[in-house]
Amino acid sequence: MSELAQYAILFGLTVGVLGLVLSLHALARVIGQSRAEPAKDVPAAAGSLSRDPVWVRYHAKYYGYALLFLAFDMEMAFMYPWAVVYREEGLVALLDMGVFLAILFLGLLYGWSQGALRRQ
Amino acid sequence: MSIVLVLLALAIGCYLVAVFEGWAVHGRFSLMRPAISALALLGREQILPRTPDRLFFETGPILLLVAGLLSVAVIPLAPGLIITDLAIGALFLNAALAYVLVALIMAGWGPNGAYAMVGGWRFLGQFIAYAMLIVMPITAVAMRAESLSTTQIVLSQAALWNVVYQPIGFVLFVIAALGVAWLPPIDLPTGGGDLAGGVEAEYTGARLAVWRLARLVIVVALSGATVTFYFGGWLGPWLPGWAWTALKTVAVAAAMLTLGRHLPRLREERYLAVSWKLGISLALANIFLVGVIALLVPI
Amino acid sequence: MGRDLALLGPELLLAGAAMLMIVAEMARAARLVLAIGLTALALSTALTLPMLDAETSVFGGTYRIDAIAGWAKLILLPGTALALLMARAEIAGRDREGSVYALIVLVTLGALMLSGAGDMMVLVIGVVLTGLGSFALVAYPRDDAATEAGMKYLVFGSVTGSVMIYGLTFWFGGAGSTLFSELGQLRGQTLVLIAGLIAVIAGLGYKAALVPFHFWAPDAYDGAPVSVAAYLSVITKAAAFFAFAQVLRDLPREAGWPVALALISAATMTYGYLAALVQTNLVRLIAYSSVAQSGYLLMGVVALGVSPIAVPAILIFAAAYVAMNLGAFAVIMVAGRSLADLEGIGRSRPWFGVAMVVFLLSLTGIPPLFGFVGKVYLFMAAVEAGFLWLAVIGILNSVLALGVYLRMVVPMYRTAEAGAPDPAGLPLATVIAATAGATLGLGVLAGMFLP
Amino acid sequence: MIPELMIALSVGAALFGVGLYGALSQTNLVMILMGVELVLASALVNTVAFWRYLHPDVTAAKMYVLIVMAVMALEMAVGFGIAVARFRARGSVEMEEARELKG
Amino acid sequence: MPLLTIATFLPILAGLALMVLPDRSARIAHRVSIGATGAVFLITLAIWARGISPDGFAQVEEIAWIRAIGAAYRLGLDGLSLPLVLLTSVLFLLSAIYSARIGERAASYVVLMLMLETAALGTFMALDGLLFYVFFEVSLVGMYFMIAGWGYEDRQRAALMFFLYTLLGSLPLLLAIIGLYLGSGTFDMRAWIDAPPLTGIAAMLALIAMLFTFAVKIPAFPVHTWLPAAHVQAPTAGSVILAGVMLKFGTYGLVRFAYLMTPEAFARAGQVILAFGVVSALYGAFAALAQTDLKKMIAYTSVNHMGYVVMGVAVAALASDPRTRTIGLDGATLQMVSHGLVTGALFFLVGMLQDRAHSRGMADFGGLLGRVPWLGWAFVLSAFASLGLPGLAHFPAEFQIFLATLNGMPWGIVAILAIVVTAALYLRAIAAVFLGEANPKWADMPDLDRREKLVVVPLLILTVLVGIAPGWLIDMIHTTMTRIGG
Repeated sequence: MSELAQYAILFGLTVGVLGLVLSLHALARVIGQSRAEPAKDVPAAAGSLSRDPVWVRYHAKYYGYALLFLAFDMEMAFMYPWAVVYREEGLVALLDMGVFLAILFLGLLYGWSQGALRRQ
Repeated sequence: MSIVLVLLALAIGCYLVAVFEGWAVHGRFSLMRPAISALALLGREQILPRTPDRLFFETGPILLLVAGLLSVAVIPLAPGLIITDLAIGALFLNAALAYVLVALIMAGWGPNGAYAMVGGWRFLGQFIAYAMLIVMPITAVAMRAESLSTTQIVLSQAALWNVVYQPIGFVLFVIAALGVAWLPPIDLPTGGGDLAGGVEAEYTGARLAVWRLARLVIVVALSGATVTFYFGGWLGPWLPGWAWTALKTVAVAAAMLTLGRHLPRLREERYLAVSWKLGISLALANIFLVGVIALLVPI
Repeated sequence: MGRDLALLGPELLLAGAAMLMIVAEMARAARLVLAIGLTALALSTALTLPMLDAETSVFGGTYRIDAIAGWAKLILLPGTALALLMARAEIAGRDREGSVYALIVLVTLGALMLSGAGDMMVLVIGVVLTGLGSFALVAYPRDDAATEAGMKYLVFGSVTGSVMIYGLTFWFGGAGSTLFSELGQLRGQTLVLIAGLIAVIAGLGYKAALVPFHFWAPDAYDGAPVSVAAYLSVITKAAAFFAFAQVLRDLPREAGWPVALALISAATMTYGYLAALVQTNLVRLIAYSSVAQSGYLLMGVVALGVSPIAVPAILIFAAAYVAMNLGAFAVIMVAGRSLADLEGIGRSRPWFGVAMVVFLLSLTGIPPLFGFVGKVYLFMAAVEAGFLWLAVIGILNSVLALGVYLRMVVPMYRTAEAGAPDPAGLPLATVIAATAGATLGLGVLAGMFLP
Repeated sequence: MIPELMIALSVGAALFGVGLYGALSQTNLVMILMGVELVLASALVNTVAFWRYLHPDVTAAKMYVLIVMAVMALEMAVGFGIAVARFRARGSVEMEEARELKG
Repeated sequence: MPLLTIATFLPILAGLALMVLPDRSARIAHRVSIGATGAVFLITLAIWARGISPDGFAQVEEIAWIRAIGAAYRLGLDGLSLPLVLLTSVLFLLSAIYSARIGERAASYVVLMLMLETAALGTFMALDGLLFYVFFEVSLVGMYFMIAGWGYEDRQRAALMFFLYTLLGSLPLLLAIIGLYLGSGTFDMRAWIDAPPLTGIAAMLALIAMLFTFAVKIPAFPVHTWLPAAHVQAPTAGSVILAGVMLKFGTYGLVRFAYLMTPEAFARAGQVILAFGVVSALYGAFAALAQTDLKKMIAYTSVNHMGYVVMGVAVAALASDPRTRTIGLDGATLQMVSHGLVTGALFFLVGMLQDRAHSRGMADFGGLLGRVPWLGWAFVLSAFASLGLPGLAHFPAEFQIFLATLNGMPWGIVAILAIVVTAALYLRAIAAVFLGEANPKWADMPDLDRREKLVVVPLLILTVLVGIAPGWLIDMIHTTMTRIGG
């Protein structure tokens, strides 16, 4: 199977999901009825109505991790190609990546020591 | 042909998992239960919360289902019995799973409800915690297989399953998988206890059905991935390959569903702290260890 | 492999030292961090010495070990050591002190990569490494001004950097290689050449604070700690010009890009001095004046490929610029950030006064100081490349320069109310002595060392 | 000229245009960084297109892509780091409100 | 022994030594200053004794410097530079003696003086274009700080004006030097002189650049306006150095660079240059006539006298007859020396007067000749020398210049009118200050003391010597000028 065909299948799968969902909705329309009643559509908030829209700034107390994550996640892009050829390259690859991982780990430790891994 | 078979297997798997989850949660083992629930859900009222972000609200569950299905697409049931045998299968799995986060954030944002919103943001924190633990153990697996193709990964475990070869990676992967599928004890995004369903809180009717289905697919996908990466996939004596995969997958799913029930729930920042401070250290050590072993013992 | 690593000795040593510094910083041992940094810089300089005459490259031509890279190290490494001392004088005892030192060393590592870049990838890495470190350094104090400076610096840097990355892809498309040595392939593909060149001018011109990419410079310098401003104004800027030299020397001189650069050069020096003339904040004044100095350095870039002394000109003036600008900033650290703070400093601190005069005259280009020698080389290179008009503009701008710098010299010898000045401390005195010595002595001696 | 290449380059140019416009027109630091990401993405599109259609045997292009991706991530990390510091110092990441330093 | 190098760098080394001395009191500083300048004076005498060579430069000292671009450390002498070197060492020695009274920041003052001496000697002896420019500019910085630090009431502005003017003026020279370098591939001035590297339009551009520079330095009309301001505000020794030595940079450069390195262009532009010379001479004289401030008046006579020098050089370039050319150049060079001696003496005397009276206005004085005869007669003698009285220093010089002008370019002789004006203005000044009714305010003004006599008398002796027996000086100059002019 060519690469393109494989991705076509995956795309088809996505479209299929859409179809499935639509048909489920249609089914629901058929077997069930919705009745419009006041206050039924209030979002769950322990019974009280929230005054403002909830789309406000949310204090993500884990942003220290998030910043580290951005860097770490991308570093992994370098690791996949390396992992695939690892056994061919042997010791050299181990040393290369050993240095890379050591630096990565050092970065983590540094962030830790500076209080990045903390609920801010 | 294989596509249909895999999808069929997936459907059965999902149903089994649903049955099993019902047993684990409610203590009642009933084969009919999930079907009845699904029908009931479809028959119930569909309520659209006031002033929602309609696009996000509707797309959330669909995207979740797509993400689950795409991750299933690269999991081999048996040699040749796979939807798409991509050369970068493991990486693709990773990419597909990343959309779980997007789906949850969308679903949390969409209904303009406080609980859903908090749930979505919690899941973001959870994502930051587990994402590296998905990526790093897979790297170690790929090192041994010299390929990112899931089929190759299974074949590389002919001599020894990865669960023995790299147990640290296995444990980390499972913990991360619990996070992806927000299974207990890491299920605060939809925390029944304090958020009244969190992200799920505003979904009703068909939307909730899709949502639940998607969640089941994700659980199956993760179990399948665990089996592929660590339990040698279809490898096994006597039985045909597909059966082994199915059996193992259901077993892993069952284990994942039961295990966490007995542990106290984990707040997302505890999860973050543990996975970054301990988890990533271990994951790096895992990669290094696997590297050394792969050089010393060429199996 | 082994050969490559041996040739990379200075860089590897510096990288290793940076890691060690980070480890020491985790233990909050700031003095140790500083000591490691200074030692590594000294050793790294020593390692560079035997490689000055090298004309080779490592990693398949992507990283050049040649005269530019060698001399660049000789300029940048000691300059960084002095900047470290200045930072010590300014932030000793503050929170996360060691992090600043480690960042400075890392940024210098990026600067070395820029000056040895033989490939687009190394160039990009160099730009990003210097950029990211610098943003963090500028925002280090975390107060209103510093974060504002950091934010502006970041926005400019990331936009120009990304534009450069985009533009470089065209060179790859046109030349079929990411190596700069293959840029000759672009001959005839004018559009591709121009597209990439504009991008490179944006990316490196931002680092070098060329008009019109200079807006960040005064704000960033003003908001940052003075020592960081001093560091950024010399090391990353000099590195940008070394990178210019590495990139453009193999580029076919067609489509009139030298003329375009010459126009930028003229605009930069004129604008820089004009803007400096009206400043009362010393840091901003020096910032604008260093914008103008970039214009002079660009004269050397304009002559690349035609005049054999273009590269020596860039190197010499960069060395001079590092010495005199660092020195001037060091005196500002002693005196204060406002022009009024200079009042009478020539009387109350005669030695620093003399040093400041030396720096400012050198910046103006008065012989026999180092800055003059550099400018002569630049003028010669420009004239030789056929840009007489640019040399004339450069010389005319020396008059504006004089106005700018005399605005600082004149109040220094006005009598101010007496008051015992605070002692300046050993690190700063060392920096000022070293830079003043270099500015005074190297102008005469530079010629003897050059090939 | 290869039509696919032209299409890909056009997509890249469009991304570049949108990104640059965004980066230059937005006043919120985070939005500016988004624009920068788009510009970088356009560089990725371009590189891959040139590699695929003009120079398929040049592996350096793939490396360039990886490096650009790393640049994207790191720039964001540092960018958000500074945004956070700014937010703490000032309570806003609007460029328009950054007027302390001038002259 | 490299006497030239020793002479050049001895002063600055003495200055540096003084800077690191633990005791930098005024006494020590002035001792160092007098010692160093005295030693330099002796060394220059030794250099003189070694003599010069009729064909090219003598006593050349050369060390490789910037090999890549052919710049080297080269010093040497000929009949044009040796008299100026001698003049420099004499004037600096006398200035050092005169300044021994200054107590305010004496050490810095002395260091600046010594730096200036190094710069001046270096400028006259440099045989390398780049080196010349370096010394040329260093003198500028030294003089700026001297005026700014030790001048009179409005010194900051005057210093700034001086600096701006002369720096702006000297930058074109740099371009010209670069042009000469690119034409020849070396910075060796001997090579430039032997084979002028530029021709045509390039040569003309270079010439214009050089002329601009030297015109500012000389100073010639209309770029002379910095001079009165700088002179009035400068400390006395500064004025002496400025007028006696630094103005000669301009005329020296005019001959050494413009005349010798771009000869064709110079000849083509000769009429214009001559015109500038004539106008400068006339303008200087008339402007001096309008002054009531003694120092300003003398400053303007400098413009006048230097105008004659320009005339001499221009005529030499225009004339076809080698004899006329030689006479013109001889006269111009001798005029430089004479002007240094005479104007030096005049500035010293005005400075002494100002020290006593704190005023320079002619109207403030009267009948001082009886009160302070030494000062008075010295001034009268110097003034007569300055107006060109036969038997005194300016006469042989101006005589030769006018002779050459008459032979070569007769219209230029109109400048002789300036001599009349000069005579008038000096007589007026003498009458106002030293003759007439004595102003009772100065009844107890002291006459020159021993130190002051020591400063003035040698200059007066030299003035007379050059006036009545200029042979020893003219021979030296002539040796070189016959070669150049012929």
